[in-house]
Amino acid sequence: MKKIFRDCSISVNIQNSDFDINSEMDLIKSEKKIGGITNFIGVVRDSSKEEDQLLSLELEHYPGMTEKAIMSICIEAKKRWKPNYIRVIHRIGILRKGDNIVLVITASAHRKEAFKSAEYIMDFLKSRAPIWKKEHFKTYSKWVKSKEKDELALLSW
Amino acid sequence: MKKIFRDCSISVNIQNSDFDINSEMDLIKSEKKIGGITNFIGVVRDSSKEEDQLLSLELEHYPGMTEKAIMSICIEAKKRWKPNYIRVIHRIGILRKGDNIVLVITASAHRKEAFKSAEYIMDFLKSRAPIWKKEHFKTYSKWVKSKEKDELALLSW
Amino acid sequence: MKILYFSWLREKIGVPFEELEVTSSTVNDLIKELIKVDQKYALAFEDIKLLRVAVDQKVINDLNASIKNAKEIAFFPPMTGG
Amino acid sequence: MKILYFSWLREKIGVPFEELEVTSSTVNDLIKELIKVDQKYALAFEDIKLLRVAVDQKVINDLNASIKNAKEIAFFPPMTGG
Repeated sequence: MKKIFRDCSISVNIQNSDFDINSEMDLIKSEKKIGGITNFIGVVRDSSKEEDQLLSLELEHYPGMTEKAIMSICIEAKKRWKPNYIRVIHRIGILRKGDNIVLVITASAHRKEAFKSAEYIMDFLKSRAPIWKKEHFKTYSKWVKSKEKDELALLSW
Repeated sequence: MKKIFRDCSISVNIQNSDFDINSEMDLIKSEKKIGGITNFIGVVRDSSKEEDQLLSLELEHYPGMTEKAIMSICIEAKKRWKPNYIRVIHRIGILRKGDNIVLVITASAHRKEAFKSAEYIMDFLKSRAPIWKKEHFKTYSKWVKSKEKDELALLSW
Repeated sequence: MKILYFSWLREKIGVPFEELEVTSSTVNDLIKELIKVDQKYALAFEDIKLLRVAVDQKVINDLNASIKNAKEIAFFPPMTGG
Repeated sequence: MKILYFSWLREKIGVPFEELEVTSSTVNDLIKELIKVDQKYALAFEDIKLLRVAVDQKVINDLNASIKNAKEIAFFPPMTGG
């Protein structure tokens, strides 16, 4: 699923390892006609009411389908706003509080197209990418429940 | 205008020098309860129809007022969406194609507030921050004209 | 046919996937067929509102979707990516 | 009073700022007062639609705004930040 940037302006990776925002950005800035770059980084947040309860966040996914599903979301964003460049990296495996989970970078000549594409992709990743999160707290573990508002967010597009 | 992050969740800098996205991000990720970070980077784009005509982009500003105006925009964004953290760096001086112009980072527990804050701040920076751009092409120079659509964008907020 | 389970559905079934000879021709029939085999399927598929299904890696919205010629069927709860 | 000019207004006036003794009490009167002093102000302020004004670093929307007690007035075209 990793595509060479010159051949395809959409590139998606599912990986255990972390990503480096600066080097991802450098790839984009070498492109002509880029005026605005939006990026969104999702990080592991401790959702427990008391502090310091989260030991880890486990991300499970559906190998093969995940890449396809995310690619479809990106293609739809590309159709709608014609950004010059879309990059998605989604991490899986065991992560700790503050770790990066997901990176979405979109770039275009003007800011609006970059913002809309990134927001659209994030909204759809939430409930259309076959990924499931399990929170491991000090005293118990639980699968993260999907939120109704995430499903409603899709209706606005 | 540079504020210590621990004391104030809004920080604004106007500077000639470039910024490093990774180190700006590291500052934020040390904060608790951050789940989503949006950032927007504006870069110098060659707006000439033929390629490779832009020699440089000159940014002039109103020292003192610029910082105040951007701070007001950030305070309004903070009021509306309550992001945990807002960081704006706007460069001035002589820049080249592909150089960073502006960085807006917003962070919050959830993605929506981060996206909206960043988009709002960028929309207002365009026509409410006392900064003016002059493009130097190979054969001529011209001041960038304000765009009507930038003014209209403000009405949507 | 390869049948996959994810998240707490995987935990309830006890395996991430299994290869089964099935006779059903729709997702709905497959669910009924599995429930007859073992009680664990009945427990896993108990709340049908929380059940999502992909046929050959495409989410289907109607449990009457055909599974003829399908190579893999996946069962999972609503996704929580991003 | 300190009067500042930015962008092409600065280029037309020829200086980034100047200290002037002025008698006007509104922005509008100040513009008229300056135009009387030198032709370059008339040229710079020619297209009033493109003129933006800040009194003590606050943009004013009405050229009848008072400049009594103001320390600095800035003239500039529409901003193009971001």
